[in-house]
Amino acid sequence: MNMNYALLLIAVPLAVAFLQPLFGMIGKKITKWVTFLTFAFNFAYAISLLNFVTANGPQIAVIGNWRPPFGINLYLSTLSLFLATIIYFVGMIVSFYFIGIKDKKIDDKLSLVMLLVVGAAGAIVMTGDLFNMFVFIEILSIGTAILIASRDKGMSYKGALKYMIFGSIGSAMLLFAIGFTYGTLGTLNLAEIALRFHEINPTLASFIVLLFTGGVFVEAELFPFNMWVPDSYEGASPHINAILSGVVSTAGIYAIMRVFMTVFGINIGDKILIYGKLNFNAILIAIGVITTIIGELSALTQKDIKKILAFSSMAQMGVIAFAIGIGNQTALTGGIFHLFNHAISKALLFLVAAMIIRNVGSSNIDDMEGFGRHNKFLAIIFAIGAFGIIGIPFFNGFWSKMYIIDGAVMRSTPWTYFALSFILGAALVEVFYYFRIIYKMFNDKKITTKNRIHPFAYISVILLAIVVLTVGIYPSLFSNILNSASAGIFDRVHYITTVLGMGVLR
Amino acid sequence: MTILIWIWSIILSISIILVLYRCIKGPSLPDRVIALDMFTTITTGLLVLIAHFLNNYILLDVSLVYSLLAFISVIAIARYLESSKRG
Amino acid sequence: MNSSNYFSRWFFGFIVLSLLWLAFTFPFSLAELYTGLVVGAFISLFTAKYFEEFGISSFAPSKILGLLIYIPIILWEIIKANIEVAIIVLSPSLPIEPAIITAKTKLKSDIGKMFLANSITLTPGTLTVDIIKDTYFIHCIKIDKTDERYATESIIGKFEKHLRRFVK
Amino acid sequence: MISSIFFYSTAFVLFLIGLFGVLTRKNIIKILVSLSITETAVNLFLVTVGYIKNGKAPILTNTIGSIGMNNLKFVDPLPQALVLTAIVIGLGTTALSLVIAIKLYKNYGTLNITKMGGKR
Amino acid sequence: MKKTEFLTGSFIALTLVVLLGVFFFQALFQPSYEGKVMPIDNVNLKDRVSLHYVLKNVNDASKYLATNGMRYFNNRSSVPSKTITFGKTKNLEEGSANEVTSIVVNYRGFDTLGEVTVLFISIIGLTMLIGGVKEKKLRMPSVIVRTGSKFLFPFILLFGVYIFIHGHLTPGGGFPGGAVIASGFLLLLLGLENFKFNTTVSKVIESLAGVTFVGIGLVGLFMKNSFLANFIPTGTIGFLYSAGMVALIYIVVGIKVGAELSTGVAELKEGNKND
Amino acid sequence: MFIIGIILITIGVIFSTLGALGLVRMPDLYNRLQTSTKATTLGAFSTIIGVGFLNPAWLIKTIVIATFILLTAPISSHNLARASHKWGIPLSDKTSVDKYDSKTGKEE
Amino acid sequence: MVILLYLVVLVLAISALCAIFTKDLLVSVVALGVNSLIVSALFFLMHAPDVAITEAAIGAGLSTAIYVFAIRHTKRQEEK
Repeated sequence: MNMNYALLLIAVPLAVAFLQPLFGMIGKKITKWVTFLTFAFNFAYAISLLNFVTANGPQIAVIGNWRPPFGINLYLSTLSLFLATIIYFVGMIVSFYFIGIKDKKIDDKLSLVMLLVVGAAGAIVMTGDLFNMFVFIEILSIGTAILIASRDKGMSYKGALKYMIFGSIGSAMLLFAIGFTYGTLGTLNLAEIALRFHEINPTLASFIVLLFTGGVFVEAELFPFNMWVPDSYEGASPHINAILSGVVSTAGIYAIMRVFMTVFGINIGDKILIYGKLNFNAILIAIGVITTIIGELSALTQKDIKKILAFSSMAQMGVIAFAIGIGNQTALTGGIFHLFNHAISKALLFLVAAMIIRNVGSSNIDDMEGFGRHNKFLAIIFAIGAFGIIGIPFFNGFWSKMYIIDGAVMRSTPWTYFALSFILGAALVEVFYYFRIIYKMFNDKKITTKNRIHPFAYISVILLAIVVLTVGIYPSLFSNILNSASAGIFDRVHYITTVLGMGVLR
Repeated sequence: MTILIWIWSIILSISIILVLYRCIKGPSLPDRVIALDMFTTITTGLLVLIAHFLNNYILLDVSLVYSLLAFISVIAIARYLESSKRG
Repeated sequence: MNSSNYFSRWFFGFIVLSLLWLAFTFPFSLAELYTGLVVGAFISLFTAKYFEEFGISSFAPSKILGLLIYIPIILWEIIKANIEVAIIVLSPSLPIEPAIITAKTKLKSDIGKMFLANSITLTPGTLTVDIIKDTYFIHCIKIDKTDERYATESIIGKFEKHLRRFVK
Repeated sequence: MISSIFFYSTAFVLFLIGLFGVLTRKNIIKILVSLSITETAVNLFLVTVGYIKNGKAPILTNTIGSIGMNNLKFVDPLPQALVLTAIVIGLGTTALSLVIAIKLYKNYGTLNITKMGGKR
Repeated sequence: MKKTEFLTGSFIALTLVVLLGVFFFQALFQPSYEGKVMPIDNVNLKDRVSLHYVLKNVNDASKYLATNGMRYFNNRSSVPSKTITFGKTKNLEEGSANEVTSIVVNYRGFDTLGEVTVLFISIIGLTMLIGGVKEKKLRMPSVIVRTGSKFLFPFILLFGVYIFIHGHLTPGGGFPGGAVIASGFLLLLLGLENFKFNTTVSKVIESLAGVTFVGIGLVGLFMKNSFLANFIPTGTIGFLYSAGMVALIYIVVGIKVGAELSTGVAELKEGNKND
Repeated sequence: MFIIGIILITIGVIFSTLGALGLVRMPDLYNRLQTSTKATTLGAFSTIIGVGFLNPAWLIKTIVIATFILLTAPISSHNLARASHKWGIPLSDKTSVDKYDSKTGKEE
Repeated sequence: MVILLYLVVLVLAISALCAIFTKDLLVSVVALGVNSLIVSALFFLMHAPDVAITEAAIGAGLSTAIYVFAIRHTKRQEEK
């Protein structure tokens, strides 16, 4: 199998996106179908590559016949392809849902932007070059802002503007980090940086880490840079929110994992000192805990279902950051697993919420009282998604959270237990507010519904629900993929030798 | 030659300071726009001069861009001004 | 307005743009010439409609000669007027008597009016504020008489007779 | 020629001015102007990373003649390539943000972010 | 009340900014431990990967890296290289005289594809969101501006084409060239009172140019087994017809960027009542 | 050639500064436009041509640049003057006649 | 030359401050234009002609025009 053909995963969405205006002249419906088919192709191709990579170990794809570290390369490991598969899957489902909703004039452009956002997220999880990652992060953030603003309401523009401002500051900081890295090491290739990052003066190194933080935390919805989350999620259409939480934050978390753990090498073994005092694991744990607490508590006070789900999504990101901060393999496996669960369940929840909002005509949960009596099916599917996120036993979230707790206990320092207690407390809050929504839905009350729902929407939701249930019942379905993915994060030597060639470390 | 460079740069510095003064103080907006226009013209000359000192022929392309394009921003602002009310 | 047909204008654009291309890529080589011809023909195809008033007849020797004569005249006027303004600026009392006056031109075409206005604007001391039909509104920094005929003679006259050799 | 400390300092000062503007201004367009300044500062910083005293512009010409391992006269071209990308990205961001600002003004009748309350 | 709030806000922002500034300068100038720091005034190309871009010996360097391993990173300059002479050296691995262009288009061409996409997506977003904004008519331009913009437009267009065709020899390239072309259209938009920019045509041009770019990449993938690989002979350095696919890509990029930016500017000026 | 070039550059630099001085000293906007932009145009023009004389191989390109400056500078300053007048920037007290003011009303 | 360089940087800082602190948005845009222009000249001095040409065409030309159009669609003065 020639790995260079993996470039098609990125090139095909781009080419189709460039052609999309021409398709749009023929008909709006065609653009939606083209988007869906592209994602389906990418999904199938990514799965076949994933099988190959899981069997044969990580591979690289070179661009322009320039070998790394001189040219840009793609790094195709189990983790990247697994996340890419998730991303394409969510994109596929959302674009399928998108076919079903009523046509608007801007739909051809919207499906184009969707294509580019998902394509760029796929590129972020595969690329092996720092600046290339920056470029694709920019595509991602601009596209996301357009998607948020596309609902054409005052709120949505406000959310988009906030996102743009945070994104711009983040990208400026990212560029500073790139400048410092290149200035000292003279390279932009992630593997070479990983090989030689210890040569940098610690003060400067910690500063680079700080600046990098600013760049990727915006996408990953983590604490100091997540002020945009409530406004943007409230402003955007709910099916766009599915992309936001399923695709964008996945890409952001991947960037944190790959760059912080593999490239900068911040784990228990060799910690980087920030001005001689702090260690970055503790900071990541603290950020995770703060994000989770803020997210869950704010979700508790909200009435708007989109905002509740938004804050919940932020909280899950906090949990994943906590898992990364713990830093052993069990916790990291749990983190990746939780990322998967979150992407699928949140996409499910947002899509169902979209259908409910469309049916009820309001996004306030008080207006949804009695919806479950009216449309039992949708309410049950919503409950499945909610159980998946909360981690009720025998749903998918349960297993990933168990992994994370297991990892935290294995670390067994008082500081970790302290943090863990907060995470668990926050999880209880989560249980409370999700059950409140479900309870309200099944309340006895007459309700009038407005719009019919397209069968495509049902199909996409059912597909997601099936995935949630399957993973809940057979959690070992992905276990070898997850294990090799988290092992890949830790194995810096393997990463470096794969990219730069076997003889490098001699 | 070195003395000449010094003299030229001192004289140009004076002119830049004067333009900057008008740019900061300028009672009305058009005054500042004049300052912008003047900055572009002075810079065009300056860039050609620097290209000479760096002894690089192809650097002239940059000043060509300046001479052709810099006035467009001035025209944009002027067209804005002439079709809007003051205040 | 359309004094010449499309082909003639295209040809004018083709020649002028190709020559300009050679000036851009100064050290002459055959490759540049070929590229220049292709690019010039191509761009001129799209922009020929903006070359009003021009055409093959613009290459008549008398017109080119007119242009060549005009250039040193305008340069000399610019220098002369610049020195006058320099004296005004440097004198401590700032002896100015500004006024906006009118003047009339005999030039018919837009391009001629533009060249005339640009010449007036380029010579310091005078600045074209607006043109309405054939009336020029000129801001002068120092003027003795605000009479229209005087202005027409003293400001416009010196450029107009040379300009008429190559534009209408 | 001049030392690169000078350029580093300029870039940082410019960046800090821009950041200050982003943090304190209330008007959207003012914030966007500040962001543009920040971007400019970052570009300046990146170019400085590749700046070499007494270097030459990284273009091979007649006057430079030839280049080899022993006569490396060029400044570092790679940061300049990065800056090219960054400038274009900045333009795209600016254009999009301005359209969003226009639409916000149409919706709320103001450009002041603190006054944009309520759902519309 | 309002004033104190503003003052505290400014004060906090100022403190934050100053703190960040202190961090900057500490990271740059006062390293407290051993290790590599940012080079100030002693930048050496031999420490950086761009050495091979300048000397155009990347293929040699990859071979050297594969056989010598870690020794390469300790001494990059031990890779064999030859002297490149303007107008004489032939058939290099990459043939453009402008090193920045060679990096932007060839060595890191994938970035450029992403960059083009950024511009594309933001202009698409612009045209999408501008719907509902009415045009505010400008006043009639004077004869001078009208005639002047008509007169200068062809020259600006020619200059834009010159910049992107000569991207591999002189400064500039697809992006500035496209911007210059867009400036020409901007001049027409400002100077002519009834100039209508045809967005449909520009959209088609832009789409086709974008697909051509990806198509060039795919041709590389199928012919040379790698995306965006150069499949055209590179010629003699310094000549117009040299540098392989660099000129091709820059022409495509120039046309695409020109069409895109002109669309963006036209839409921003005129608004779009219909959508 | 060399001497001519140096003389031209010196003239150009001096005229640039004079233009800037005019920008500061003049009482109202129109007079500032008068002295500043045009004097600077001559300054830039002769600087550029002067450089062309210093390196004779550059002469053609410098002439192209200078021509473009001569073509573009008056258009922008004319438009600026017209815009300021329509916008209502007052003329200075020393102005004796303003014939444009009465006409502008009729045009609309 | 060195004097000129210091001065250029002074102009840079002052125009940036002016862009941020003025009340009139168009003045702010003009100051941004000056800033772009001067930065472009600085790039030129730092032997980066490609960057300078791009910044001149994009930053000083198109960017200003885009801002002006946006202000035309909104409001010119910054309100209290």
